[in-house]
Amino acid sequence: MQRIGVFVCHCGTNIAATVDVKAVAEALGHEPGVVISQEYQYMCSESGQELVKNAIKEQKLTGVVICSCSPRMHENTFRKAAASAGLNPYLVEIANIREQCSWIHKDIATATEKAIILGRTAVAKVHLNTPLTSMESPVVKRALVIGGGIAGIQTALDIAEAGFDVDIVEKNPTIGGKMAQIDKTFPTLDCAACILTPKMVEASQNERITIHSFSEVADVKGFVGNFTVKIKKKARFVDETKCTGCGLCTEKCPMKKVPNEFNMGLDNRSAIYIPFAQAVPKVATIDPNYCMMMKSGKCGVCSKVCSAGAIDYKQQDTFIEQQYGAIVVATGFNPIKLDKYDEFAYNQCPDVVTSLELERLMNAAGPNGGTLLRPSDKSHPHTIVFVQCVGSRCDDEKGKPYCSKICCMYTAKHAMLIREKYPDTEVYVFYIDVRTPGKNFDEFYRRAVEQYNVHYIKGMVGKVTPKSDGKIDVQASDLLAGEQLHINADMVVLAAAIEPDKTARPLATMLTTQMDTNDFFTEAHPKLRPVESATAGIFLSGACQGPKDIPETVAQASAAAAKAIGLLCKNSITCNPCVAHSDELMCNGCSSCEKVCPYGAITYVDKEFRMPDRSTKVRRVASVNPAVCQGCGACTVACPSGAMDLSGFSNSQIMAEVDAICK
Amino acid sequence: MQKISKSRLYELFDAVAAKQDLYIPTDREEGAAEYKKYESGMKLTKELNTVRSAKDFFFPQTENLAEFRLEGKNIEVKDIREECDDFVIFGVRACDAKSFTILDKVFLCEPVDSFYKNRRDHGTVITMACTRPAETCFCKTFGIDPTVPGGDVSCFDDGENIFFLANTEKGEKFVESISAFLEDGDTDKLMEVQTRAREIMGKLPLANLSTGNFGGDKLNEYFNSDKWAELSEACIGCGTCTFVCPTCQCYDIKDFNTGHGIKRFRCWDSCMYSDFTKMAHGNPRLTQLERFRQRFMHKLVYFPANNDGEFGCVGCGRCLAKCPISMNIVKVMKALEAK
Amino acid sequence: MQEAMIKRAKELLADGSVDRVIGWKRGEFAYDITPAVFTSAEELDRDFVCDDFTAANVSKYLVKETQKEGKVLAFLKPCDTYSFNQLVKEHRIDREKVYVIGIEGGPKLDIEKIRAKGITGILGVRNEDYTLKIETIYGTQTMPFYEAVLGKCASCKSKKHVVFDELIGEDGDVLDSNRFEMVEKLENMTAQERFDFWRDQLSKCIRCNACRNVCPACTCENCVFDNPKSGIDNKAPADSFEENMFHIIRAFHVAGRCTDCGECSRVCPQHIPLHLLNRKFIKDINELYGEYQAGADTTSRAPLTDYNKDDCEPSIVHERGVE
Amino acid sequence: MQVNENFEPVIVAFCCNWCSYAGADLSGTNRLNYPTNVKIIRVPCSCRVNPMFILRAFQKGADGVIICGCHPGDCHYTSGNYFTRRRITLLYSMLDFLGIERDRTRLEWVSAAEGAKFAATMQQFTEDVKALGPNRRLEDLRCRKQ
Repeated sequence: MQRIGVFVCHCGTNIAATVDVKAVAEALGHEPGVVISQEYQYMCSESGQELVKNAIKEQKLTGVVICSCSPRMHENTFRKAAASAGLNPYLVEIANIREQCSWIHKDIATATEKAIILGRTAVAKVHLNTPLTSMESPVVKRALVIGGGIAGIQTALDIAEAGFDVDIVEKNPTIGGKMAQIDKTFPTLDCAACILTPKMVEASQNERITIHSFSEVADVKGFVGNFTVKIKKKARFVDETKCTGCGLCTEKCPMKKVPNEFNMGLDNRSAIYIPFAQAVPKVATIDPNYCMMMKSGKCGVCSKVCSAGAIDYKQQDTFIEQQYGAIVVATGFNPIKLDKYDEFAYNQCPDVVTSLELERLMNAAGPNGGTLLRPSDKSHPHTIVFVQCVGSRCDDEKGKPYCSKICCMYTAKHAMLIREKYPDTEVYVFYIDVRTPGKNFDEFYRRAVEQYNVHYIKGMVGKVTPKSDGKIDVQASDLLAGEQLHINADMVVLAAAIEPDKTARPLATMLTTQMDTNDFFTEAHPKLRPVESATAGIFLSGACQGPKDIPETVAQASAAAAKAIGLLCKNSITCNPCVAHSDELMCNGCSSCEKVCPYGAITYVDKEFRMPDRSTKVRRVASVNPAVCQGCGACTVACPSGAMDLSGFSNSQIMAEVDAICK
Repeated sequence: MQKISKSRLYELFDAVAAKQDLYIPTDREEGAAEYKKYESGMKLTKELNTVRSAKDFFFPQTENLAEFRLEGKNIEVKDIREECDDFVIFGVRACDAKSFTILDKVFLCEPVDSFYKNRRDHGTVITMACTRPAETCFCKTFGIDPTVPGGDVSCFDDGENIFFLANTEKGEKFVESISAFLEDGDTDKLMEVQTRAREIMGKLPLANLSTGNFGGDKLNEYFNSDKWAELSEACIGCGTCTFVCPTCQCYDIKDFNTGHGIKRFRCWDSCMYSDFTKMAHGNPRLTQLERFRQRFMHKLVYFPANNDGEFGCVGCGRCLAKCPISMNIVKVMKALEAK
Repeated sequence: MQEAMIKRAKELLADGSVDRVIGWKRGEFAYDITPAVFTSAEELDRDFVCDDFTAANVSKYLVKETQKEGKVLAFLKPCDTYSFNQLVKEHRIDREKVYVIGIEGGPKLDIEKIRAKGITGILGVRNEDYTLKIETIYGTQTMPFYEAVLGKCASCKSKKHVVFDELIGEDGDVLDSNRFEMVEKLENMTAQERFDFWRDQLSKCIRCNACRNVCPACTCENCVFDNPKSGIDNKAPADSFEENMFHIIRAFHVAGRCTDCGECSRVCPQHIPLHLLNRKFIKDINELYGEYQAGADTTSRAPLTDYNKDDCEPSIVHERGVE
Repeated sequence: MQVNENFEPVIVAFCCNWCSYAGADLSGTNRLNYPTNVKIIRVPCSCRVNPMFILRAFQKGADGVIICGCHPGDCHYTSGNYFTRRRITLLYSMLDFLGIERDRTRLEWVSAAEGAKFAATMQQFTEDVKALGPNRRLEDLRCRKQ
């Protein structure tokens, strides 16, 4: 038999002025199971809590109903009080008679009547409450960072700094990501390599950081605090442990006509290569698609010149499996492919380049050693046209609906750098809007316009046509002047939209995290939890979550690290006990619940059941991982048999509340 | 015998309905008849029988038994029993009329079911002789002559007239009450109709079905028959057979919380259901085979064992027509007999 | 076709490809067939039937059958294959344990429609060039074949087998059916008319559970209406509300899973057009969330376990149709 | 239709814990009045609302049922309210198909910041239900108050 205590709070006059608290306590005292019903000035005060605790002990209460302010305010207070008096904290229910009663009603009679109904509803619910215990789940003190760009490096460094082991998985032969390809950064115009490469070195030298370069995540199992990840180390045909990075092999390799990815294919590299001088790890990699030894078995030069004996043409992909407590996704971005943009003649004319290609063209380590020359004839360009929003803010199928965010600023940077170095070069920028929110951003842009006389023209470029004399005709409209323009350009630079890396979507599936329609990872809450995914233990760093510039990326990387550290600091995680659970005897194993679970908390097991007639039957049944379940209840409605229920908000509890209200 | 011309029948109905509730079988839709409270203009069905049996009049699908209220620690019980008004059912077939005597054995033996008795006392059953039996009819198997139906009053149709014959005191009272409409009539044509109907009865596909191999003493012979597995294999465990059956009489008692009190009611239950007679320890019949066997053993063995050889079936054929998978007592009897 | 089926079943039994055959068994009369499992050539020869009355969808039996040892041969009509696929999708049937032979579908006949013509004492039914010759105790009667066709066959959605290991006869196409006509008609009525229509229909319900128990989508280990823990269990509609409740919740539970096989309405002893409730959901799903045919495949996401960020709001109910 | 001036409808509001329940609290904090007819049941997410609960409310004497959740895209559990939207749209459409008055059921997205919207929504919903009169088409007669 239930022994329920009801405690009605006056909240000074906040409640008592419009609700006859004595009448409420009196009326609720007659509800079935209620053995004590009291009112008090301030229930949340020390002495109010004392009242509750004493009643729990003296009356041997099995349930407590507090009629007071919103549970959002003091539910925890009263739960703790109950716990300290020896009552399971989940046997406490709050009737919200302040925010949802006394504060919104003026008439004492009707407000009192409503307060009684709300109290009665809480009593009806508490009758069905069950003691709930929070589960503890241990945390593996190691983090995985997926992606070794600036975001991944920063996150890894911060986590290592806090004293935790961290692994970076990078799909390319070196870490560094997009930032390594960038020449200068806005708005300070300092050299990207100068600030990035020390961090790369720091990461490689930090004894808590393990870098798995040329590797991919192959499989993810488990849940927050205890993920098991399978990492595929792709064969690079060079023994990482032996290679000294001397580079002799790359010099001697006879196959030198391989498009160089690092320079955006603007020059060539050898079949065995180190992406760039500051690569980390500085280890050579053989490209099996071009290596003559691999293709025809005739060569073997690299093997001959390697004094370390690191070359291994027979190397295979290997897999390692590792446990992690937290996973940070930092898969970054890529400029979109411009194959569909025939109007800009990107595929037709080598002097129409993307901004990232321009970065390489201007970089001292780039194909031209830092002198800006036209890719077609290596001549000095006198007129350069920049086209903004190529594929960004697009309604059509070709482009992306969002703003890529970084293009306005890097274009101002490019324009400024060109005007600085080549004052005889005229620079035109065609834009829809110039967006410069950010510290010193607008000043930076204005410098480009005012100090460097870059021609900013609001308008769209309609058509880019390569001409027979090697020049490029840029046909555009000037919206402010209201006229059509033809610019005789030497080069055209397209600010291509950026998109998440292609590896992001299969990864999201493995991680059971969510993505938006553009394949950016979705944060758990756009304002309050911007660096966490909705899946516990998975954090988001950098542009994989949305377009970002370097300062924002680094900030988010550190924030994601902080969140991961917060998790790794714990020895175990206390789970919310109000989670779903499946009654295996009723479960059909139909998978409906699994499909609506946003957290991947539901798995299926084949289980043997002893039937009432003593036969046995193996059935597929759902099993909820309470450490992963967040308690939304989506599964409970998806389940046709009612096998799935939610602790703390069970079907019977909610129906009891409905009954009590409608009575 | 006293008769009324069919052309005046509805006049008679109007007069009867003016005094008490009269129920007649009428078409709900093409091919489906049901008993409905008579109102002027309503027509008798041409169907042989109603989809639901006539047992509903005495043993309705749900029925409130009591009400009580909880107030603190007090329970206040309210007796809701009250005398029902007199009513008349017209057009009951011989099989359904026979089913009442079977239900009587269950509900009127000690302790008497006062709810059933109340309705039985106040209801007058007027039967109608069959002239056009269906292929699913096998009442003859259970010793019923559908051309001479039972009930308080038996009616016979010779094509032009309806003849009334009182069988009970209640019946006599009823015939008396409508005497103004009746006149003496010549039964020659009626005899002809009856003879023809009996001839057809003899030619029905199930005419030779017999209960000879069944009865109260056959428990050991059939209970462990390996036929049950095959027979029950396709049974989907619904309650169609039970609920259209005029003799099935099992019910469950439940409480319903209205929010301002508890209503205790009974409702039909089916031994085909997995939660039938579910008790604290579970269900005594765990498999559909056991549940299926229960229903037919009850009708063919257990019921006669406890009721002087009376079988729990009247051969109305409703289950033959309505079972979703066409499994029925006839197939069961034939299979068990085949050995 | 029946002969070909028996022949093939015997072959597969004989060479050990299958251990059992699920099909239909002849009854006492011309029309009262029963789904049955056959294990021998003798049984097949004696009892196996496939004719104008073998409308019963046997796919649900395979839930039980595939929990047993060995392999089952199932003869599935086009509509049955949808149910079968849906059950495979929901992990209720072990596909590996079934050998599916697709057979030609209906139209199958409804004995109740023959009876409704006043034809009784039925001894035999023959289809002679789409005229039914019905042998009765009271002489031979005739009626047009199409007037006796089952409701579910009259609005057939597909002659295509969505799954099979082998076919006897030809495979057909998905049909452009008129199956939503009645739903539309109801949608165009006033709310009062709709209410009256359904009250009239659902008040006939005797809660025999035939619709639920025959439904291939209703394979719950324990139905909420049988489970006292669910809080909504009941055995009989004690009030008109409970009639509504049962049928609304049942339709909701099978929404997005119902293949529109029509068995619910076929077996209803009271002729309640229950399929209209399921079709309403199907029609709404098609119109609001894109065409979806449950059972057409085993991989697609069901409409109720899926969403689109720009799905319509429930207020669309106010915006369309008739109040 | 019978119009009873004294008719006070019973209205059950299911509010998700994170947005709408907080929105209801906010309308209290801002002292925004809405009728006492509305009684709130707190659920973790609008997707916890089972159609059974809605029917149960009507059975036991509710005259209107409203579900409130986070705006689409803002669900605390990221996708819960998207499922709610489909389920509830279909359920309401089915109730409409059965001839149940459309204005007895509603779904509104109310954020934690929309105290005023919460109060206005409840005000309007109560008026709409009042105009419809007592629930007769989806009630359980046994539960009708004498």
